[in-house]
Amino acid sequence: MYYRRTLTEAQINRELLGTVLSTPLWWVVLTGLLGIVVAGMLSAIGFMFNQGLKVTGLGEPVFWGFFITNFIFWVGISHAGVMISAILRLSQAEWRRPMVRAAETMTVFSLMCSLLMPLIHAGRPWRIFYWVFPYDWARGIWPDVRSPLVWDPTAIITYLTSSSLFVYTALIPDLAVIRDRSTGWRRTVYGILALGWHGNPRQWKLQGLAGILLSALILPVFVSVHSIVSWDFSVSLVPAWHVTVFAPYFVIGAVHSGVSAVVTLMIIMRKLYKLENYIWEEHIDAVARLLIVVANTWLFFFWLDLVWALWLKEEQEMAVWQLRMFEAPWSWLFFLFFTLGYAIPVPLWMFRKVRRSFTWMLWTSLIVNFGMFLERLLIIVPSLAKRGPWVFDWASYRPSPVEITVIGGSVALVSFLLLLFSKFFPLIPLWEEKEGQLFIDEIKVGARVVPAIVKEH
Amino acid sequence: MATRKLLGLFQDPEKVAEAMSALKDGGFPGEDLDVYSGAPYPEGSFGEHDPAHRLFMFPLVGALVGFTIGLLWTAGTQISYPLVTGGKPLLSIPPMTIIMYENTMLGAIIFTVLGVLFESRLPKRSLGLYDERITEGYLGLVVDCPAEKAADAERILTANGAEEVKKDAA
Amino acid sequence: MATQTQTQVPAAGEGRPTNHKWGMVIDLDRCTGCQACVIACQSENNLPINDQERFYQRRANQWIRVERYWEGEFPNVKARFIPVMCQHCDNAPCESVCPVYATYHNQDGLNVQVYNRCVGTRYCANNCPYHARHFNYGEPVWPEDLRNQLNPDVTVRSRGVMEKCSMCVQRIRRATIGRRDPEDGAFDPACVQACPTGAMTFGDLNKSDSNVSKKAHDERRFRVLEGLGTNPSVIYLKQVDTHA
Amino acid sequence: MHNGEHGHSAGEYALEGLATHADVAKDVLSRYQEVTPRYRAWLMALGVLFILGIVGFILRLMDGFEDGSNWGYFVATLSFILSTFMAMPIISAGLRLTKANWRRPFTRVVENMAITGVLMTLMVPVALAALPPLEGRLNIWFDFPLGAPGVWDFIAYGTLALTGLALLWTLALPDLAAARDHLPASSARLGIVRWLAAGWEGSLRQWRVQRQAALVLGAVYLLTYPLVQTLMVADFHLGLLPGSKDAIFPATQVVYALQSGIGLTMMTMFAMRRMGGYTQYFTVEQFWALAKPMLALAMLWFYFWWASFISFWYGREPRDVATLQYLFLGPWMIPFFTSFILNFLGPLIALIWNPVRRSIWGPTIVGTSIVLGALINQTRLMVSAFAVPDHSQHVLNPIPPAQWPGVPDLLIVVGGISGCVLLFMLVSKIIPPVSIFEVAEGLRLVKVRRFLGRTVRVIAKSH
Repeated sequence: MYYRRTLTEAQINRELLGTVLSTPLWWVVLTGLLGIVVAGMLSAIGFMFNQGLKVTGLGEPVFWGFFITNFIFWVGISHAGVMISAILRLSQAEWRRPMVRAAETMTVFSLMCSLLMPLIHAGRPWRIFYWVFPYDWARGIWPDVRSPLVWDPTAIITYLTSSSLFVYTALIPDLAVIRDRSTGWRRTVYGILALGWHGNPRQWKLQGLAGILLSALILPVFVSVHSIVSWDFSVSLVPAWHVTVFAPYFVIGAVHSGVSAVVTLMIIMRKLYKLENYIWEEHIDAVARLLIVVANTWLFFFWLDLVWALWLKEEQEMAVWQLRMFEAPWSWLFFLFFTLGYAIPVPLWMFRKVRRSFTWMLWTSLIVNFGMFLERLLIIVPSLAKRGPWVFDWASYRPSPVEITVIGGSVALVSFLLLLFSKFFPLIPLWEEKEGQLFIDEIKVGARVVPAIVKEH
Repeated sequence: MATRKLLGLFQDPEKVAEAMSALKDGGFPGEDLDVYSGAPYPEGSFGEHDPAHRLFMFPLVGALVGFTIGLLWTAGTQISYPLVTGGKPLLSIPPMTIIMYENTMLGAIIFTVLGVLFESRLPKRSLGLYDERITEGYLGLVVDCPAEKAADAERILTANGAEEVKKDAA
Repeated sequence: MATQTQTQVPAAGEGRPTNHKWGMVIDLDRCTGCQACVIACQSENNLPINDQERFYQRRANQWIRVERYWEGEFPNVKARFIPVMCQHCDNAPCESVCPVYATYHNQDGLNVQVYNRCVGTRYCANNCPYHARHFNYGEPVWPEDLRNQLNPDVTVRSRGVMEKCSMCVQRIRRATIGRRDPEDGAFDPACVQACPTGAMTFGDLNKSDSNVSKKAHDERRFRVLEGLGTNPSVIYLKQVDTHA
Repeated sequence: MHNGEHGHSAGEYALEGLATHADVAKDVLSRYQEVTPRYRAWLMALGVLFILGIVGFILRLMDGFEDGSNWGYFVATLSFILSTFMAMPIISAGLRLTKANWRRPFTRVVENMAITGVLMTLMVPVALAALPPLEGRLNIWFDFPLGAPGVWDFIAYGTLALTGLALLWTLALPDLAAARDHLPASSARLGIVRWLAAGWEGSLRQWRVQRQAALVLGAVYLLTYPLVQTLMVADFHLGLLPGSKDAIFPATQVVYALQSGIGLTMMTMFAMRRMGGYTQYFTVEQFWALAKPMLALAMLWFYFWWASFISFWYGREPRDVATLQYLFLGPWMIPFFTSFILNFLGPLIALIWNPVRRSIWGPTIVGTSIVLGALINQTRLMVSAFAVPDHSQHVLNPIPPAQWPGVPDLLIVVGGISGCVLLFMLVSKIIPPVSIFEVAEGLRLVKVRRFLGRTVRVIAKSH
């Protein structure tokens, strides 16, 4: 049955504000440990700033490696937030309620993390702000809007601003709840953040409209962001990058990895924050069904990419796919990518038992993201490292310890930021849950009672 | 004329709706009544009047602003210092389209959020007459009335099941 | 295949008071692969020493390199050489991807690199089909005794900056200073100057009577990766070897 | 929190005056049995047009297959029908998988279009005969054995058509049985209806199998359709354009198809309201709900086109430039921009307004514009490919001129589409055009109740 538990508002407040109103020991330990990893990542970045990019494994012709892979990976993860919350809000799916905020917050933090990557990967990162912000008014020279690398920050900053505002707007009613439950300076701070929210019909009506309107406006942004990232590749002349299918292929791949990441996050959250009353098998089951559709659409686009790479029978394009699929180490990375990203999880999700098991879903969603990281790596590096017409730089790429530290650290960074967020704000929207409780109903069909929900006329 | 504010606290939404109609019958105009709740109830649940708003104008204006900024930025920077890159035209429209699109959407979204705040009449400097139990499941029915009718309002609220009636300092 | 791309590039000189289009013709039938051009370029343009370690790291910096390839079947194999540098394409794929105008097309038809603007995204290098661009992964260093041989006319690039063949733009600047119109052959880039077999010719492709223009219309002419439509300014001459 | 059951008196939701299964069955079957003079007149008119189409087809046959460019318009019609009409079952299957309740009144309408699949499969060999040989040109077959492309294309289209028919039949069984039980003994249709109903009696086991089969067949159809579309555009469009490398295009074609499929659904619902009197079934709710995906698809139309455009424009390899010149900016510019306005700009500007979406005329007009645009667009794509004189080039050079239709071409276009409409109308008299059991199921799952002094709908979550 769908909504089997009925919760009072007081109980929802108590259970969902657990980490906000008190500080459990596990939170301190976990945040501390992750903080150490993040500090390690920051020192690796500092070391790289000090020494230059020679401490990476990059060379010629592979000018882009783990950092850009990681950039695309985190932009991809960030697509889940909007995918889940906007699409499900617009289609008024009830099962969205416990996941919207966590997903949106993950969007914000993974976008921040992804934005960090191209900044640190640049040769002279201290001058990079010239890029994003128009510079040098004296000589009248500004960033070249013809460059995809100007489209990128424009899109990402738009997306970051929009999703932060989206999170904040939906957070206001919950901030009021915390304001009413806290004392002293916290009360003052939350009071300021809550903007004097009362919860009268006007405010609630606009809160509802904001959800719909912002979802509708963010959706086209969400599609554009990863498309623009993909155009970094598809507008170039590099064989196997200059492919028209990249935009939707990247977007659907991003959704695949992002929604999987949401599943991982939900399951870990459920365990850590004891949210058994809010996150149920039904929710994970519904996301898994969505994932089956997404994964198969992704497969279609992957197949199109592959077939049209061979379509013209061009030597260079063939060389890239030869490298990707048949030459070590890329061949076994390719094998890993496809088994982990598609071949293992998707058939497993066909089984209701798997979809409804938190353990199974945790591991399958984790390996999807491992596979999808490899997918991005396989898109970027072999295309550059192929055996092209120039024999003098037939060379490959091996990441250096600095790069590996940064990649590992980026996972810690996002988790760290999410943990910090959860200390100050609830990860599950209280008011959405309370609203959901209002709409629980049942219908009798013959001898059976079917769970139902109330919909506005 | 001095006005007073009363806040009746309820637990049952049906009772709020009843109190609301009783108040209206008792000569308290609908626009002086308000309900505070901890969760969104379907519109009109308490028989309150439908709040008018112009939220849909905001994204349109924002989109226009964003589009204009994008157009000026992209066209202006290309024209004002003409450097040829890659044999592309000096005023390259397809790349401009992409940036203008992003700016349009950014403008629309920022203005929507501003619109939501404005139409919600937020931010408010002080909470005024309020009760913390409202965010814990209670419903607050607020009456704004002339001072002399305050007692009347309190009677109606209590008669219809208000567990407590708070009054602002007169 | 003809290059019939819709070039929207203003013809060199349009809107500017010059009408040069610098270009080069390389006669591959004369090239012996001696690498003199490589050494000349290295010393003219302040390139760091490419030692074994830099080659192992795949970070060797050669503005011009001599590619070697084989023609024919064993035992009738012939070693062939082709010097490759920046092709100064009219539709240069590297230029438009740079977010900061660090590389653009100047009025003389050259693809120029502005070190001060470069932030090191390395996108241009990825997008160069000729692999002519090189990145300073670390700060360049010279042995103590070579410090004083640096060319004062050429910037020493710091780390984090992209660089590539400039067709010895310092020599072009010196020759055309004050809008002078240098005579054909009055100056040459270092590589051309150093070529012992005279395989390389430099000059103004806009002047029909220049040496380079005449050679550019040789029937042996071809341009590298012409199918990409990049429209390079470097023209190669090569007799098709029917015996190979 | 609610005031309890109100029983059947308030239990009906969208269907005015039709509260129970029996009401729906009676209403649908009475419309189904009736054959009006107006219906006959339409059949006659469409039949004449269809015969004219056959005349056009025979004229083309007499010219033979040597000159492939003669067959461009025939293939365009084929492609239009294959994409539009055969995308319709996807709409029904997709909405069934997402459990959208508003789908119920019109799923049968769109499933009945699956019948065109058989007609189209018969026409595929003709189109294949007009294809130039595979040698020396681009193709998707990579020396694949056993008679590629002909045999394999035919198998692919056949599979899709049969899956569509199986889906249609599975979902029609209960209603065929209802028709069997209620048609008068004198009816000429009774024989075929009885045969098709195959002794369905509605046991629990039959219902369970039927439900499962519908889901599985729907999923298979969903998975097959993009692949068949890929073959279609690879063989008849991309493979004929020298130097074309547009990996996104098969997906674009699926977007085109879904969009015009929804457009056609709007048109059909409107026509059936007007002429068949099905006003209770196709209400504003159906138009409103379906207008949202229509808006999304209009935006996707642009998005998919733009993804190719920006890669071509920016990459500027000679073959990119030639493709751009030929299909978008050169000889085929007018059809392209017409379709751009009819399929993207117009629908976008109209459908972002909720009052337009929430009406019957709004989505219908937009749907008509989309179907018209899709016809023009498919014509542009297929005719342009067949008009290339030399398919073995590496780059399209020089760019060939546009090719305008001759009289036989026009006859084929009009006749082909008329034939499909004719077929649909005939099928609607064999299989009831509204799914009785689905609508009745919806009536059971949706109740109207009082909630805090207001009327709300309570919707059950079915499994």
